[in-house]
Amino acid sequence: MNGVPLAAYIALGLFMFTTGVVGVIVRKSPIVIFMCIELMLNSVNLTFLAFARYQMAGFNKTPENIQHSMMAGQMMVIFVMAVAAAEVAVGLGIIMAIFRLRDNVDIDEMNLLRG
Amino acid sequence: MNQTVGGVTITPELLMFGAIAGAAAICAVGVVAFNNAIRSALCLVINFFLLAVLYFTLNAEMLGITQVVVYTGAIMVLFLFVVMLLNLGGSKLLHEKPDPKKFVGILLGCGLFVILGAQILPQLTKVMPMPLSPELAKFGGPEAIGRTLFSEYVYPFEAVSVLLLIGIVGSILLAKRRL
Amino acid sequence: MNYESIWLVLLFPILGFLIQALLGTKIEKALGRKVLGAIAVLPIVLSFGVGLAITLGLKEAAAGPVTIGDWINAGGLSIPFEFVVDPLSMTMVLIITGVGALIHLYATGYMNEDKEYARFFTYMNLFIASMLLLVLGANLVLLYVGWEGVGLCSYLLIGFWYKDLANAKAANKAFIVNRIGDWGLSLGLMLIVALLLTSQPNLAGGRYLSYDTMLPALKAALTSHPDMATAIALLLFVGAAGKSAQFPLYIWLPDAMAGPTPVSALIHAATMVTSGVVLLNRMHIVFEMSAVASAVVCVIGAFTALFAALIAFGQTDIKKVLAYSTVSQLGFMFIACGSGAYWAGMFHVTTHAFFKALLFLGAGAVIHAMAHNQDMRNYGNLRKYLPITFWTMVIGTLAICAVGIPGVFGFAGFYSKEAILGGALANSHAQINGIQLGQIAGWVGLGVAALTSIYMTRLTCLTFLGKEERWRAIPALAADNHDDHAAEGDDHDAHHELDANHTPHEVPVSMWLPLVVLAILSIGGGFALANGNAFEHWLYPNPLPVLGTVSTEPTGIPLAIYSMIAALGGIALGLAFYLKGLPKNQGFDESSWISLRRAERDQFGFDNALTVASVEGGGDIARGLWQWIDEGLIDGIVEGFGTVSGGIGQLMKRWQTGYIRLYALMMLLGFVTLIGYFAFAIERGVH
Amino acid sequence: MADFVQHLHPAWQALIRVLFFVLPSFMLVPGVIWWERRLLGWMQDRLGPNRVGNITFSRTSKLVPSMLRGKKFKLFGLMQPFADFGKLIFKEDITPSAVDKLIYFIAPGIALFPALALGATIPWGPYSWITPVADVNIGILYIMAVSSLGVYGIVLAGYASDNKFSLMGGLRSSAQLVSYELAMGMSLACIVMATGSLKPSAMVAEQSGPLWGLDYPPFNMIQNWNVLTPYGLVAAIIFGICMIAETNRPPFDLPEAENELVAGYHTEYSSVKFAMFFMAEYLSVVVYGIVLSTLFMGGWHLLPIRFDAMATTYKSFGDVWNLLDTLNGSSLLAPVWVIAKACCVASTYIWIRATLPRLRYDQLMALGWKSLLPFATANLIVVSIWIISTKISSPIIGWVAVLLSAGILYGLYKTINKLNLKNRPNLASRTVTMVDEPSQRREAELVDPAPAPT
Repeated sequence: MNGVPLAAYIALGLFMFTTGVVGVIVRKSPIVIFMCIELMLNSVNLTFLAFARYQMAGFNKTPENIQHSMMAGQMMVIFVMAVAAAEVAVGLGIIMAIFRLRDNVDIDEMNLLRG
Repeated sequence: MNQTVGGVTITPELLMFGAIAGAAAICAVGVVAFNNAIRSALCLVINFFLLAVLYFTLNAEMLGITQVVVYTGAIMVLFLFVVMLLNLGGSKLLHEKPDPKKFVGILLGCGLFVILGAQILPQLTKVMPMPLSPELAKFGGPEAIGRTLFSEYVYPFEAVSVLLLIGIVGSILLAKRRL
Repeated sequence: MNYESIWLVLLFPILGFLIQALLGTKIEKALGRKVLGAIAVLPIVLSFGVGLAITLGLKEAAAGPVTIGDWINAGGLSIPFEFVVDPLSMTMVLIITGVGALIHLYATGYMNEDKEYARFFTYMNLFIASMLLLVLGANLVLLYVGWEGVGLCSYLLIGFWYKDLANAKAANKAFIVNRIGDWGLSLGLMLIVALLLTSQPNLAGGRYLSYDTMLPALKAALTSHPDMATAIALLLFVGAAGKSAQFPLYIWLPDAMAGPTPVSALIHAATMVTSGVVLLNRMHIVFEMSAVASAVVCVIGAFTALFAALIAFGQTDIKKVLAYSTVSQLGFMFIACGSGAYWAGMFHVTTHAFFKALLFLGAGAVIHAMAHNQDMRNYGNLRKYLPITFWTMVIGTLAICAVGIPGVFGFAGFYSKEAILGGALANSHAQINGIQLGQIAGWVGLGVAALTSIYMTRLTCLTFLGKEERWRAIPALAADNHDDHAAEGDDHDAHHELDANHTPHEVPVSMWLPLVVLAILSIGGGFALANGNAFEHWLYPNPLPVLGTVSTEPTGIPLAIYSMIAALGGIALGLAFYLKGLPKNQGFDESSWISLRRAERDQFGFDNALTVASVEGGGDIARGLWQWIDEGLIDGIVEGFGTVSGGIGQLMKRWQTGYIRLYALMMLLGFVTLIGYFAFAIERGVH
Repeated sequence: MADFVQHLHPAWQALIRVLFFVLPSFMLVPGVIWWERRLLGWMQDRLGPNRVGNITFSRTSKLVPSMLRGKKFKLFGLMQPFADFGKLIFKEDITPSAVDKLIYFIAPGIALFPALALGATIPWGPYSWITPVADVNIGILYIMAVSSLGVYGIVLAGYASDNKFSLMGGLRSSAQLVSYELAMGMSLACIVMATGSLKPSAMVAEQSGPLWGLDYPPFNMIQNWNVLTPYGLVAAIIFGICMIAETNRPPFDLPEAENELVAGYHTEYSSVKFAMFFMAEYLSVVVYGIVLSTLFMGGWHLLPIRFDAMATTYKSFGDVWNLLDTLNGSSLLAPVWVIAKACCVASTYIWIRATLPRLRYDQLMALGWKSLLPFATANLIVVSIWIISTKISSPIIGWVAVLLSAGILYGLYKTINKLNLKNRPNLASRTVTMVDEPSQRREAELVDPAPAPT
């Protein structure tokens, strides 16, 4: 979109990221915590893409490295997505296993590592 | 017709973006705020969908659609699935007791937002998207992404594929009772 | 053969050692003991051949060092891996490999009943290798390596039958006592290095410890520090005394007889114990610099000779007698070295290697024939059963008694001992503020020569002569301290205990052949080497400063007369006492002995006193250290650390609640703080 | 008309396009419902709905024009769906008390959304000014994405109506849809590889080329529909099966298996909400039919015959050929052909429903994961081999290579499956159990290292 400054996207990303962080701290159900982590990842993705689309001032604007930077941002997003997928698969598997052992998945009761 | 507010000219695109972004932000808050895991998941789905739309506005249509396929179509379905499975076991894990940690966390979160925003955002209000020449406009399409992915980023790509394989194996090992 | 190929001499025993160690048991299983024995003997013979060839090809002037390669390069100090080829080293090489080959041959027969054949020859070959390294190494560090190597081998071989506690103890004793000597030697080394590094910086190529560069530099340096010369000399002498069993460090040698007899012959009579003399010969410049040290050497040597000779009278174990006589002969050698007649010392080393090896091997033959009973009181009239052994032993006895007709002919010991006494009586070098300790030592040595003749005659008579065969009526306590294969716990019937109806048999050819060869050497060796002072001129082409020539007649009457009188008189006395056989007052009932002999039997209580002092006192010291220093101080500190950190952990533990969200909260807290700080810093930086 | 549309504001254009796509689809739904019931009735040897909508004019009334008096008009029950719709609208809308209100209300809408959005990239004809709604170059991916959204309506409905059966239905459908997404994507990937583009319009254009790229008779007489290519046939079959599963139609209608879970996810839904689910189902049937026909069966072409090539080959009757060509592809009839193909696909749906029994759950999963997915993957390999060998040499060699590789892959698959069958200890551990049986619970608690939460 042409009329939108970069600040808008970054602000949205920042807000989503913060929300995710708060969620991780605040919520007790590990699934929701996972969701919040996904939220953070997506905010980072948004930031990547925004920076890929908006070239900062003082950026060396030869077509090569413009294209390169656009591509770099999108590649990062792709990798983040893949990693997130793997993480979710394994993480939810872990949650299922835990749930199978003990009948609830309150994260505050997974404190076997207490000193 | 475009009046400026705080050095930012209000354009129809900006308003539209504001609508989408606001909805996304509300959904993000909803993810955290809803006590009910399903509702959180639903909010997250909507959020991701709106993000996909934003990706389109950043003319990364390939990634936008990938976002929908991967997140909305696969990951969140997985979430819903698991939430429901656990919900069968008893809905006690869905409602939570109040907790002093909440207030501290929210406070710190706001602090983080304020500090980072105050540092970063003012520098970016003037940065506008660069005009797209037709050949640059192609740089969100499947062809460009495919070329780059398989030429320049092939090693990370392979590494990620191995990672996914490991994820598959690991999740099967975790999920199966008797192998 | 060119002396460059000296490394071959060292190579063969190492190869033999490796083969024995890695494949020994397999070869024994596959091909039998004879092949294994051949494989054991062959390398020594080969290196003897090579050494002989090199020696014959050797020029008058000592050849320079043969450098194989770099070994240690530390700072300014460079210690290459190099060999020295000169008369001294080649003499030792010939002794080691020659006598060693004969003794290996002998051992193939002697150890035939033993179970761990391969292990024995592994140690033997390793010993030969390290001994060769000791004498061939062209710098003191290589010598030190060989020094430790022979110490190790001697330890291993003394404790060869380690299942017997006595043997293990003897091995430990030898090792520990040797450590004292090694301590002195290493200190001497360091002192030399320190001295040269300060006085003669950037010596040729930093080779501070190689003989060819070290000795001249040392001479130059010591002229400016005479007291340093004394210190270095005494330290080196401590090392030599430890290895060569001089008083008070001799105590390990008699116990070392616990090892198999070939070991006693090779290591504790012929080669290893003489390495001290070799060291003194190598470093004679230092001793020439300090009269005091030389005097000390002389005195110690003389006292050791006398002391050991006296103790020898009290011994009934045939090997013990030989052991003390070895100590005594070593004393002679040190008299020579101390009084400056280094070549005489080496000469005596050579001849002593011949006849003492001969005597030990003969004793071994007797022991072998007498079912490993070593008590002479059980012998007698063995000449009937062991003629070859008898005659060779007689020759050896005559050689060690230095019998000879002056100017005509003498056994091996005659020439060397005369040279020693002559050198001692003639020298004016070994003296402490005017007292000619060297000459006194010479006179003492003359007396000791007489004593030597007496106790050697005693040994021969008790063993071979006399009518009665005393083992026929064997008493109960005769079964003690013998060369105990039974400790192996296997095949007892192979060598039963000695009992009344035991018939000794002559030893197999592999055992008497070395006897014969050594006997021939004991007869002619001295004569061949001595006429025209061939040995002296070969060993030291230009006479040493401190001692011109050996005086043949220090007091008008030729010295040879003295020594001949001493020898023959001693033999006559011995025959008079012991020709009849075992005197009544030396029977198994030791309470009937005269007190002097009883005192001699237990070394005038010296060994016990020393042992008690060292063991008990050391124990007390160690206990004190353990209880106060270790448990109190060190453990206190260590456990203090432990308890303190444990307490800290106890405190920290409270933070580890196991609540992931709390951790996340902490993370966020730190994050916000950090970001906030940097934001602030940026603000400050911007404005 | 094209110019008129193209001169409108883009928003208006979009609206027109959307209407042009959505209205026909919606209009099809009642027809498909009626057709299903009739066809099922015929197949099950009974009459379907044949009464509703028969008009009989009075013989005596003056109000009726004379030519109509006493006349009977039979509509063969075509009005039945409208009658049902009216009934559903006027029924009482019961909302159970325990439901999760918000989700309960939005679920039907969510269910309807993908069915409507699915065809947005499907061209109805060679008229780029009106169709498709968005001719983006990621059309196939868009189809994948939207079809993957189809699960939400069902899952949320199943969860929201606080009811075990509904929840089971939702769970089943989510698992089923996720499983069949994969095979569907694979089969789509095949034709994407073959076409070299992600645009449905480009695909249709490519399909109108000469058969297997052979530009000489008789091959250039025949259009290169994907179903006529070796890989395309397999891909089409797999896509069809996955499509049925995605739309929860029999034999894959486990989410609403009435003999196990009363009515599955829409047990608790009544009147309009239920109608929306109902409509969503049939709408998705139609739209998937359109998608299938577009991607595999030559899009808006009626017959796989290239009349233009014929016109060049057989000069005589050139005009006839051209006319036929116009009729076949590039006329205003093109949307009609698309809809016709969609109806054929829908009829196939109905036929399958009448023929096959419902699968058991583990059969469903086994089919999805162990048959379709491997086959689709193998098909991907086959496609690549086809492409390479046709690029190197002729499509005949391509055929040989493809048949060989297909045989090899099939043998491989069989052997793997056999091995797999040999060492499976017990089927129980293989089937996905939705609820922990108490026995497994107990064993799980036995190995539980942690103290029971208090």
